[in-house]
Amino acid sequence: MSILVNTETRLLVQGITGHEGGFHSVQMLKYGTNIVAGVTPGKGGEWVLNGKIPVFDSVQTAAEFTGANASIIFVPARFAGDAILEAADAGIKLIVCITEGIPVKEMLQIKRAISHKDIRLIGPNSPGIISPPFTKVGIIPGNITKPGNVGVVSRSGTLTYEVVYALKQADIGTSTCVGIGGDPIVGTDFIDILSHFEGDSQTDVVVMIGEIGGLEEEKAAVYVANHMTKPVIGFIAGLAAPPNKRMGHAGAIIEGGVGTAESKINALKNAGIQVAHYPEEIPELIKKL
Amino acid sequence: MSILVNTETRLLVQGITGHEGGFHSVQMLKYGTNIVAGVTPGKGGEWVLNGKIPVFDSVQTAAEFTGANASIIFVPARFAGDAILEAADAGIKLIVCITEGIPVKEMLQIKRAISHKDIRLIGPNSPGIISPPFTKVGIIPGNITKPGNVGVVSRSGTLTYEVVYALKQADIGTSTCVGIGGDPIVGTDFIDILSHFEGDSQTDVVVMIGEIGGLEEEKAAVYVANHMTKPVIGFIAGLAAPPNKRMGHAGAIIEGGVGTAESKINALKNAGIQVAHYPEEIPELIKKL
Amino acid sequence: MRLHEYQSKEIFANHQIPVPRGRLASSPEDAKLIAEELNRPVVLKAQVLVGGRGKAGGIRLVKSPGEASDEASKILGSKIKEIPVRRLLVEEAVNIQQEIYIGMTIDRDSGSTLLIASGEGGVDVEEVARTSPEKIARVYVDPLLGLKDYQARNLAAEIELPRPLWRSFISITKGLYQSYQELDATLAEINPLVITADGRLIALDGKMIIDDNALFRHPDLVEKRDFSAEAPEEIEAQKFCLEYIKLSGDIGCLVNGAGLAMATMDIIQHNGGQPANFLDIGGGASAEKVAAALRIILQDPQVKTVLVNIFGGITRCDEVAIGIKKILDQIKTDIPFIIRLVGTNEKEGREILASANLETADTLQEAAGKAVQKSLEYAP
Amino acid sequence: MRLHEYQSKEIFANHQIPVPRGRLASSPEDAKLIAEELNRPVVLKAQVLVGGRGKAGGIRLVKSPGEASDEASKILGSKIKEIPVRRLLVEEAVNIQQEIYIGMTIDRDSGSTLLIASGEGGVDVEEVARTSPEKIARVYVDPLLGLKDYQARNLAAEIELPRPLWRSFISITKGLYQSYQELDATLAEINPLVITADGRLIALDGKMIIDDNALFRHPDLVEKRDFSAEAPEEIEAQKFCLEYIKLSGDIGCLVNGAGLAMATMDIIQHNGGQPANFLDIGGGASAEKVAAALRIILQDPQVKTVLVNIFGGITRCDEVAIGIKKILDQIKTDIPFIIRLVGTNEKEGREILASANLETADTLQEAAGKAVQKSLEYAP
Repeated sequence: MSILVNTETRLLVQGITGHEGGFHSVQMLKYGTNIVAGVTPGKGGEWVLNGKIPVFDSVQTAAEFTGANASIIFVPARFAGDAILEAADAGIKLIVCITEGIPVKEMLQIKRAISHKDIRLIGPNSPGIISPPFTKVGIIPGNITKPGNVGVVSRSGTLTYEVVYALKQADIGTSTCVGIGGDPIVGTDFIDILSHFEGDSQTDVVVMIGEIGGLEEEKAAVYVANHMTKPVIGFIAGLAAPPNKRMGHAGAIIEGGVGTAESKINALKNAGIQVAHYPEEIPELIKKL
Repeated sequence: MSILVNTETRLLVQGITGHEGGFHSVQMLKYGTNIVAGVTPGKGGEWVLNGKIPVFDSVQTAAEFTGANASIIFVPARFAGDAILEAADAGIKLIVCITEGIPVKEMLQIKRAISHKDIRLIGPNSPGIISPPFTKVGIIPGNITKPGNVGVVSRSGTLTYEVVYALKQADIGTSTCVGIGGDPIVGTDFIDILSHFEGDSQTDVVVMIGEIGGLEEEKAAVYVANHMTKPVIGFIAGLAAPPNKRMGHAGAIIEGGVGTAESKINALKNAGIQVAHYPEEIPELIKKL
Repeated sequence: MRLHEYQSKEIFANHQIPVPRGRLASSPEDAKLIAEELNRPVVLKAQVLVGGRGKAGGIRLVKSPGEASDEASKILGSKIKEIPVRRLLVEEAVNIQQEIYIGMTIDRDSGSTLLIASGEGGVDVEEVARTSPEKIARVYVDPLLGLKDYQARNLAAEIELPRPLWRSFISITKGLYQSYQELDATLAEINPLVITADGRLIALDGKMIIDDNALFRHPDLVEKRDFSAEAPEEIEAQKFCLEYIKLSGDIGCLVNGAGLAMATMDIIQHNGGQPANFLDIGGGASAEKVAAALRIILQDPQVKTVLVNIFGGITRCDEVAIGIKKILDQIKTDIPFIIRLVGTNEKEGREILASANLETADTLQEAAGKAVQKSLEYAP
Repeated sequence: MRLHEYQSKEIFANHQIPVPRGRLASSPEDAKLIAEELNRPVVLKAQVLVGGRGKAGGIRLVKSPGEASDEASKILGSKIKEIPVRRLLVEEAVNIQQEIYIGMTIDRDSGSTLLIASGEGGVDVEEVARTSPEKIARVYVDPLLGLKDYQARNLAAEIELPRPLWRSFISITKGLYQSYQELDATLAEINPLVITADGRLIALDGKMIIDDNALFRHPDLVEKRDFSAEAPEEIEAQKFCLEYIKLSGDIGCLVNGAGLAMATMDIIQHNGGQPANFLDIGGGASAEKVAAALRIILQDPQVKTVLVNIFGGITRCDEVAIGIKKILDQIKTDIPFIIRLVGTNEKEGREILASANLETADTLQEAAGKAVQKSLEYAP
């Protein structure tokens, strides 16, 4: 079993005729993902990816005609917020937004607007989800993972690749890897994903990769201490980073002394989580469990 | 037992130092309502109603200091929307808005904003709630009702008085009378109140008073037919009204042929509801039950 | 408050909605001048706030400045449905290929703004909605999020608008929604939005209704209000914030609350009479307001009886009584009054009226019966 | 993007926030002229985008136009924290009775904008927050509803502002929120907002930071951007949408993704080295962008080794390889490069680089170790 995605996932690609959307759709198809439709307004009626995938003008019609139940978004930043809401409005339950650069206040509104609906938004600025060996909804290279029993959740993009690749090099497989996105405001947080892994029969160990800024890792640490039975290995990037460019006095007052790499590492350790010093140390720690 | 209000109600009056707020606070106190606080920004620290009721600057502080669990709003229309949100934000669970004239789009936003919270908003443009003989949260004159087993729900203000007064003249008492408000957008609809009456042990008969416009009565008729075991008597005002000033083509297209007095009366009759021709016929119909 | 076509179009133009070039004319000379400036066939459109202008001769296509002057002199000063025409909008004529409808209003049922569009716009759009409802596309706008691009685009797709026009349609729809939001409108519509022979979208006619409760945010609109285009008694009523609608019967009604006012009219009809008006004095009316309301009722020459039905809650019966007394002191009239006061300060109200020689009633049914009787007996 | 004080104040003034009278001066003559116009003591404030201006001598109170000219000539052209002062804001001096703080920013934790106010504003407000957190009032603004009057009023009450100033405070707070919303700011603050000796509220200093991701909506701000007040290598980086922060070490890093860039810096440090910079080329970078990034790194005279760590997802290793090759063709350098390419089109990337004589690494640990080693060995 995997979390969030599986072989029942019927994926829609928003922005399928764009450069990135097209490229990664090919990658996803090759990996085995069941892409059922693409959406590019104004190009409805075309067929892409060697004539295999129909393109629709709207998510609404795409979902009606193909039964799509998940969507991945590759559209440019200034249209991506609209794309998220369009998918949500059309009843898509899992929305993965790869796009980076959506204005933060637009995301505040979107997150609030969908918060009362039964919708899971991953991202924005997320590398997506991969569940080896057959399903990926995102841009994580398929060949850097192998199936296994380690769940990975991360705020970073490429740092996530580094970790799953290091696992594979050490012959450790991944159950599902979820990049929740690196932006200040994302749809899904660590705790959501940790709780999924806790309930996932395929997952025996969880790797959580955080970075400086915000309080997500600290909150996740409390959650792990109180609700997780499975072992968690942590890594926090940013120890060598210069002190945050503080957001005026307001930012400093809000964040107080927290949000630094030290505070996060301490929070994880206090929750009984082992913390790696660098990505390639993670497989070593897992092997010692 | 009554619905929505009872002797546990600890009422806050927003706009207590205003003309209407002051007048009706005296009436409510006389009736027996437990008014615990008033709010008028800038007048916090004063005591009003013969020094019995403390005034606070904000609903937040008033609720903290007095344990108020319901609020009634008498502030002028252009501040009333803010007053509703202030009460909601301070955790008040029952908000009764008497004020008339709140712009309809402001109400759309407010209704949407509080729709996910556990808050009951009655009104705006409502005469409030009365549960004889001891509790009234509103402006319904106390002396025109008597305790009894008839629940009354109405979109109108003074037409409601007419009905409960006619009941009293015929020696029929009221369990609770709720004016849901006459504006196009109100916080609580007929069905909400009907379901409360259905579950209220004191209520044996329900009177529902509607008027032309909207589809509320038609929807309530369907609810009554499917979910109510208690008898319902209806009255619809507006048979002699000229055809609605239609809101352009859009209004005509949306409303189609429905929303007229005839359509509403038919809907009620089809649901097995007896419909009175004029308010004073209602007690006659109840006596024949 | 309804806006004139020219006002709506000004607002549209400020929100990037293409409208025909043109200006307002108050005289045949103006009309001629504008036609000369535009230097092509123009349309003269009477600026009156009533429907069916076209059929009543309020819209004319003319080919030359001279003809513009001639036709303008015929329309200006004429009346359309009782409203004198004082101003014309003189606009360039447009070559129409297709008429589209787009409008938005409050949808009580969903608690949101509902956008409607149809590829078959024009004056018969309501007929289209009745006979071919599938030709009407709908979109609900979340009141907190506002209109999103994808929603406008979905409308364009649903009404089968040619793709090259989508971008323009989205921009127009968003402009209309912004106009509607900024002006606190309860209705905004473009009908027809036309596709021109050269493949552009242009708003040929526009209508907006502003929420009276939000007019305090738009003092400029209130200032520019054209009272000459509205019925004088309704203007007077609005001055005092009274809801007044003139009807064809002979029993004048003064009631507090819209629901009770309608129920009062209904019971008059039920008793065989006909109400002369709908009049709601609202909640908490002052004596001045009551007096103003009665003055408006008494100005209607058809009125043979006045029925005052007040059920006091936030309205106080004593204030109403003072208002009645005031007007009866000011205006000498032999029209019979039936007064029914119940509720807040009822006793004080009755005492104030005790001195005046007025017929009272206890129940609504009794009051209605008496009023109908009096109206039949009344001979001025 | 940070705005200058004078820009923030212009925006504030457009949103009904009272600010001192004054203007921008680029020369001592300007400063004298403005002081003459204001005809009272003035304050000269250096417009540089760094904190601690006051302590660095960038703010002076002067009593006469002559003194204004003298002091201006001292400040203009001087440097504050490496940034040359080219412009001064010359403003009327204000008689301060109390300093208030008010600011707002994104609160990630609640997913909303958080407003903060304190009755003890000024430069030490962070100290107040640390030692007396109860003196900091907070209000969370729903992103869909916006700031409501009652919220601003509650802040006023909580910081014990005198009641006669509430109305003005609410108006200022709403004006600040509107500025923040309209400009897509991630921070807007007034510090201090002062109560003057004659009992008025006035914004004495202001700061705004605009969301770089929303700058496309504000072309005017981008146009007026004052690059002279920013570090040149950071300007260059922004031109190519690169995230670049100069640090004090000697190993230049080029990485895709902020998290991996930080992890790369961390592992350099873990291996005993020091990163010369943080540089994130973002996702899907083109060869041109990679080349620009390397040019910036190589311009830093402290750099002794370059570590390129790319883990391709949306970024393709072949594009990166092309960029590296390009820059090495353009710039002749003997600084050693350690290249690690993994992921999307890794094979193609390696092939492109095969011709160039570059050190590669398979693991991040290996790459970091080699980079530290090379940096120790390097002698230009």
